[in-house]
Amino acid sequence: MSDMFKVEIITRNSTDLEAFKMKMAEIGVSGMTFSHVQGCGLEEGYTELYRGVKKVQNVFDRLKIEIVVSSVPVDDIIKAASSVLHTGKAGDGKIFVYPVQQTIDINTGKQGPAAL
Amino acid sequence: MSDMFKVEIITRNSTDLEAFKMKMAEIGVSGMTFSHVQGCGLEEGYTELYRGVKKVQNVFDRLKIEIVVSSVPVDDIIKAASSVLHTGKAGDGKIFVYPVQQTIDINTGKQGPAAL
Amino acid sequence: MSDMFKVEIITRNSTDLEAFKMKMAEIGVSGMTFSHVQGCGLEEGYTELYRGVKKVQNVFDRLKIEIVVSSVPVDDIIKAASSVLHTGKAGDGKIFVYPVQQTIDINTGKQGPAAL
Amino acid sequence: MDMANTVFMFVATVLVWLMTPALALFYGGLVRSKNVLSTAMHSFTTLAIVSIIWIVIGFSLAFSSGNGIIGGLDYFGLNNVGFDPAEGHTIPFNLFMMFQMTFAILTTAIVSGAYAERIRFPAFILFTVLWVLIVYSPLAHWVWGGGWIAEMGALDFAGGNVVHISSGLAGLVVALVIGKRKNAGATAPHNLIFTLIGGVLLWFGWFGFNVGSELAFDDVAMYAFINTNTAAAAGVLGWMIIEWAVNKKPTLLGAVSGAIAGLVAITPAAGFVSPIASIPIGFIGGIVCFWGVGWLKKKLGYDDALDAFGLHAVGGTWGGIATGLFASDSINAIVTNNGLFYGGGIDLLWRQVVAIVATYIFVGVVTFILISIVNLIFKARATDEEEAKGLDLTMHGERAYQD
Amino acid sequence: MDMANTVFMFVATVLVWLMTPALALFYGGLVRSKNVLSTAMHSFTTLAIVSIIWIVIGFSLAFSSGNGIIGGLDYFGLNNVGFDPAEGHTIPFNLFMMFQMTFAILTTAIVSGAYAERIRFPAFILFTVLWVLIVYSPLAHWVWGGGWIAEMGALDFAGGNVVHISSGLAGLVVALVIGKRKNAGATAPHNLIFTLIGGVLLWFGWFGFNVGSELAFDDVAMYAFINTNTAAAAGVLGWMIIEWAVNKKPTLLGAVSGAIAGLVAITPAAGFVSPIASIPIGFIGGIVCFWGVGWLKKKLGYDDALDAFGLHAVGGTWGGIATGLFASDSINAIVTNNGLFYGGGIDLLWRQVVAIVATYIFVGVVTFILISIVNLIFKARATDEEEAKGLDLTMHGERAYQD
Amino acid sequence: MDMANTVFMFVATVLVWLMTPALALFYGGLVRSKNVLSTAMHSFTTLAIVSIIWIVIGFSLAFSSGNGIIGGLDYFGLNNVGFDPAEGHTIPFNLFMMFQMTFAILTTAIVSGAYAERIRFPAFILFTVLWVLIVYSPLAHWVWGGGWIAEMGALDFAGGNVVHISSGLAGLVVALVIGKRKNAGATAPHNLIFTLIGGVLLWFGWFGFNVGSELAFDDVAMYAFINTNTAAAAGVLGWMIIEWAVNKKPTLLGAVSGAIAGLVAITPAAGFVSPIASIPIGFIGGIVCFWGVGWLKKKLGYDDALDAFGLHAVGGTWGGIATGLFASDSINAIVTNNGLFYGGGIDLLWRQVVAIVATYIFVGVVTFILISIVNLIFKARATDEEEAKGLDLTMHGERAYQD
Ligand SMILES: Nc1ncnc2c1ncn2[C@@H]1O[C@H](COP(=O)(O)OP(=O)(O)O)[C@@H](O)[C@H]1O
Ligand SMILES: Nc1ncnc2c1ncn2[C@@H]1O[C@H](COP(=O)(O)OP(=O)(O)O)[C@@H](O)[C@H]1O
Ligand SMILES: Nc1ncnc2c1ncn2[C@@H]1O[C@H](COP(=O)(O)OP(=O)(O)O)[C@@H](O)[C@H]1O
Repeated sequence: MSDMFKVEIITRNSTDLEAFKMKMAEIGVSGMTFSHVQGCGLEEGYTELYRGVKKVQNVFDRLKIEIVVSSVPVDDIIKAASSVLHTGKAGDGKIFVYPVQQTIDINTGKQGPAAL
Repeated sequence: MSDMFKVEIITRNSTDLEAFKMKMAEIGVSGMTFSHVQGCGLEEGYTELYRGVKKVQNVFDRLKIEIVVSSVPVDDIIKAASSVLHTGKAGDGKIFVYPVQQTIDINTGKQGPAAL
Repeated sequence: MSDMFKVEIITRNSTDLEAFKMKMAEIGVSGMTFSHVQGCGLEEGYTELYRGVKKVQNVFDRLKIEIVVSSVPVDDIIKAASSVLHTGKAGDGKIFVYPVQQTIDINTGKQGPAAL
Repeated sequence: MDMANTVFMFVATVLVWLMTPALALFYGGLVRSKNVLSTAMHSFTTLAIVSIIWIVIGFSLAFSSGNGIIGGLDYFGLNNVGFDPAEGHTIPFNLFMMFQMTFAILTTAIVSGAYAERIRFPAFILFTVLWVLIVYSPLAHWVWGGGWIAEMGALDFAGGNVVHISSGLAGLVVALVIGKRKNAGATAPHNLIFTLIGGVLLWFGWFGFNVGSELAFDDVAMYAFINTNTAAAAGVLGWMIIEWAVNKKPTLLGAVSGAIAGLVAITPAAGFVSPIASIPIGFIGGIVCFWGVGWLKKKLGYDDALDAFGLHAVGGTWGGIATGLFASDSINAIVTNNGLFYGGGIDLLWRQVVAIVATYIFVGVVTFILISIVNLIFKARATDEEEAKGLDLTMHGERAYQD
Repeated sequence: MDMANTVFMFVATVLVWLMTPALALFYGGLVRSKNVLSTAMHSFTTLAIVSIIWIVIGFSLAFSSGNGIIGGLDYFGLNNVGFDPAEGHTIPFNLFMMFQMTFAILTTAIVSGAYAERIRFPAFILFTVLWVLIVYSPLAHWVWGGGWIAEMGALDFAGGNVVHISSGLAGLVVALVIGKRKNAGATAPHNLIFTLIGGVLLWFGWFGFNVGSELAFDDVAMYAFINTNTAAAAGVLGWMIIEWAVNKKPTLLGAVSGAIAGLVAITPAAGFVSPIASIPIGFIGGIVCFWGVGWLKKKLGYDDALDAFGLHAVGGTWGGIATGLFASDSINAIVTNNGLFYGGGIDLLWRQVVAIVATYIFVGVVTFILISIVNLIFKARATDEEEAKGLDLTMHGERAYQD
Repeated sequence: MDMANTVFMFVATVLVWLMTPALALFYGGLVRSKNVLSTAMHSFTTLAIVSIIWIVIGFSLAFSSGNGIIGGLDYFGLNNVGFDPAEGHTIPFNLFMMFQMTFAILTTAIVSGAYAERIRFPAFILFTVLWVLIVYSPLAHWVWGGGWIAEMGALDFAGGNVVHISSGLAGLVVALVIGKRKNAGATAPHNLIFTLIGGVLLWFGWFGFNVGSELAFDDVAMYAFINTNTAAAAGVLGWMIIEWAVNKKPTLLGAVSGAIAGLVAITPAAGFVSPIASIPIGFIGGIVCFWGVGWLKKKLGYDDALDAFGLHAVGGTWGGIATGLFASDSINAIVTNNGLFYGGGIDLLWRQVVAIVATYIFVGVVTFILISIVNLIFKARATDEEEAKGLDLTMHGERAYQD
């Protein structure tokens, strides 16, 4: 049970999802979850103007990808993800890895790594 | 402190939220957080067509439910949630459990399990 | 690696983001992620009416803020966040702290605390 | 032929034409986002289908002489429908045909509000084709085509019976037959701004609907114009005030619904009553429809999703009665028997009630038969899964909103 | 009576009618999503309220003879307002009444842009009722009802003073009295497409507004038609170019605002100037309004939320002055004294300035008194919590958008 | 001068005017949300730019006598363009000028659908200015200004060649020159309700477009009115049925596209064919355009983003041919040579084909030269980063939707 992890990737929201999913499927990832988030980090902001009202935007639309894995080594995912997402410009994003205690598949009732 | 957990449920977004909340209230859960996410897993995709442009959809709208608990045994939640959400079809979703280090209630300043 | 944490704050969505970011910048937080979530907790619900159809709303729009840190002590963040977000009314929100296993910066490839 | 009247009727026709797309928006905003395309499709497809049916045969069934019950085939395929005015008209006969087409389209589209969010598309199409031919055309014949209601002396200026009672009641019947939506009590409009756009375009188009029903721009048309706007405004106030009193908050949806209620109420009366009379007609229209969509619907427990019955049949019924109360020969010389409040006794009121009851019975019975037949051919009701996923995806393979 | 003119004025009237719903969208798109219903309600409710007030008493106060300051009660409840044309008119008098109604509605609705996102609904209603009676009706009387501004010989073709300066300034006064929104400097329009829809429908309706102000379709009406479109187009270009130069990017909001600026600027001049003259009028209109909503507003520090002042009062003032510069008797024989650039000296210009100044003083003072009174009866300003949660939920118990 | 016709043409003109804003919505809904403002800007700015160009010089180039290829400068700055009707007309000449202006605007705006989501704004502006002067004005001259196509005896009632083929083909050429969008195959409309609103307003405005092209309200105008609505309805059914058969689901986008297809197809034929003939014209219009946007586009591999070619050029070509098949002198005495199906042999059909081919060649070649020149002056294609971030932010510094 201690060998399950959540890999959380926060990256550009213009990422080509299809390519990303393909890459993940290659290394055996079966499921993942996406959410639209907003982030601020190192990428520089810009200004929007609405009838003279300046709105400084340093919060960007980002894509969050969550993948819980056990059998697939976390490092493989990191490597694969980095290779797809790396552009070398500010805004490429971050990967965070968290420990996962337990996993259950609601449909089958399976628990632990088997549920993934 | 080591006895707090986050139970994260990713399920159909057509879930009857009222029923779910009721069930949780029964077993003593006082708060929870919902978000709209998208996921891909085992459920099969389908095709949308816009003026001849095929858009294969294998990413589905999902509901993510997060519940941080300590006193309520995690197993109770899992059982309760499974009972409400199980339909026996692909797409029922997954439950992930994470360890939580600390909890603070901003309003009262209470910490740890007492903050829940 | 064991000294990285994610601080997750769930608070009112009318929070003044600029003020919050300023405060965080002061104590050295370099990046953070926001998402729009919905939550139910202690704050009381209200009723909406659409042509006689009652819709009881006890789920509120909330803002989730996620900050992964290592060098900045988690307590500083909690203190700073509480000071900005505290109003003393139900709905101020909660802070949850999670352990983080690993962090990678996709752009530079840096790992661990250095990636933050 | 009067060319100024002709140009006026062209304007009136395109204004009424716009009401059906407006309805697509009005209804579309009221459903959940997963059903907005399906709901809009109901109005939009009705526009296409009835446009064709009308020139092929519908107009003939409604307006060629035939007998007291239904017209004949004299105008089949627009045969004998030319530029020369009909007797007593001052506008081209084929323009009259187009004006009437827009009524047929709109009426048929209104029905679809009742069964939104749960009907299957093939059943919808078949029902629409049958209903416009077998319910609408005869009814139009009775009132406007020289049929028995016209003979009887009941008054219906712009279609309280033909358009509003008939569509609202038909909606209710279909809603009863195909049953409630799952979760009907927990739905909320997904985009009230679309509903607002639709609502104001309906009001806008109603100027063509009511004023154009005079078929000429004369003093009666001007009364109809003033009354239409006044009753709509009074309907807004009526609904808003009662809602404020009962529910503690005046809503935008209520205000827009009140406008529609006022407009429905004035429809049969528009060219027969004074502007001052149109204030209570609209105001009470707002109140009775508030009662119709709130109390009555809850009490009887049917799921008329977008309140076709609560707005159109309830408001149209009140409007028909109000005509029997407020009609006055000082407004329109066609009124041979003043309304109750204008010294004419209950004579007119009585005829109004007979016309209304006849419409209820005819439309109720025939619509029930039609939807039952449709239900045998295509299953009308969406499956649970289709309903849960939404009709946009399951019937049309599209989603309305994306990044 | 001229029937072609009558049909034309019916069209013009419904076009102007549409401008108030258009304003609901134009304004609604510009606020945050939590206030869109509240903002739309301001325009929509004004439509309902003023429609009733106008036929009961407003029209009488503005247009019955009375004295130089205010009309009398001859037309109370539409008494004496029939189908027969007024002296010098070729259209039904009650159609003229309806046409004028749409102006009263629109003007009153424009005001609401200034205090959006923070006014309480009951205060809004009371203010609206008072303002249309005590500010708008007298002002309309002065200019169009035979009052002193008309007497003095100032020119205002379609309502630069009556409609735009008066509403813009009134908005500014109310905005000053009820104070700034929290966070006023960090808001952004929640849906610019709604603003676009509203903006183009305003432009569309303005064809009725300006062209219809001739009350007949003649050569002056044609000038008004061409000038209206030309000035709007020039306003788009003016705003876009200055914005591009100053802010480095031309925005859609700027382009739409420029159209409105050009339209406001041409309003008082539409039937008095040549199409070629309408290019600089519109173009400069775009530029001065860009300056009004950008520089002036920031400098003076008021929170005119949706720029009622910056667009309508600033643009209207420029338009009034421009009329004194460009008016020419070769366009309209009514011009007895050409504008400065057409060899008429500063005579006309001077009268224009007097009319404008008088409007500023009258509207400024009376509006200040009215809103102060309203504020005593109902607290006008929303509480901090109401403002934070949004007026849609707290005033109307609804949300505009859901799943 | 006929005042009823004049009022009618004012109505027609404002209806056609509305089509360009409608196009902004129709197109705006079809792109991704990050490009909606940019896409709407294309139509909206075209409205402003062409409005000014037209009164300064465009109208003169198209309609003053000149030679068979292009007009002269007689009408420069609206010189000699007054209220008096032109020979053979019954409406003011400057109203005719305004009516034609709306055509020039719309045609130029349609082009922009092809290169949406990837053109840089300065290049767009320069291209628009050049195109309306160098492609549209001469072409309008050929067909309506007394040029060689009119001489030759080809029929084009409301602008199949001038408006639809020319804009659609120009779009294709520009799309080919600036290349495909990244990810073109994975885009989906971000808001189909905006597309629906735009689509129905296009249909609505088309009543002004086709009926107004008669320049008077007579029996031919009535045919055009009936045919316009009928063909649109038939187009809906045609597209829906073929789509249902081929793709298994009938979509709302398909239904709306079918309406446009039917309308494009009937445009050149509207005043020459019978209502019954307009059914196959519209129905087949729906089918060929379905084929155009589905099969043809995929086959040839160009990225005509919003199907300017697939709808307007394909539909317009079919409409031109259909005119050669169905035109009949029993509908319009102007038809000297009946269509193939009405006993006139292939004579008319042949002329139709010549006119179409000439239009293709002229528009194709000149547009190619123009966009190539523009590309030398300003880079037309957005950079990869601009495209990825979206044109709204990178060209206009705004976002359409916020909280
Ligand atoms: N310390 C952090 N905690 C939480 N989220 C973060 C943190 N740092 C960055 N992020 C998220 O990652 C996104 C990408 O970070 P950014 O600094 O812009 O990219 P990069 O570092 O690759 O240039 C940010 O927009 C933010 O959402
Ligand atoms: N390994 C995973 N990591 C993260 N999220 C996952 C993972 N597997 C599944 N999910 C999420 O759970 C949702 C439901 O999974 P799915 O496989 O469709 O359901 P089921 O397995 O019950 O049929 C997915 O749409 C996805 O959002
Ligand atoms: N046990 C919990 N698990 C997950 N989220 C929670 C939990 N308790 C509260 N929340 C989230 O925090 C938000 C604020 O909680 P609430 O009880 O309303 O505030 P407070 O306790 O400060 O009055 C809730 O809306 C919910 O989203």
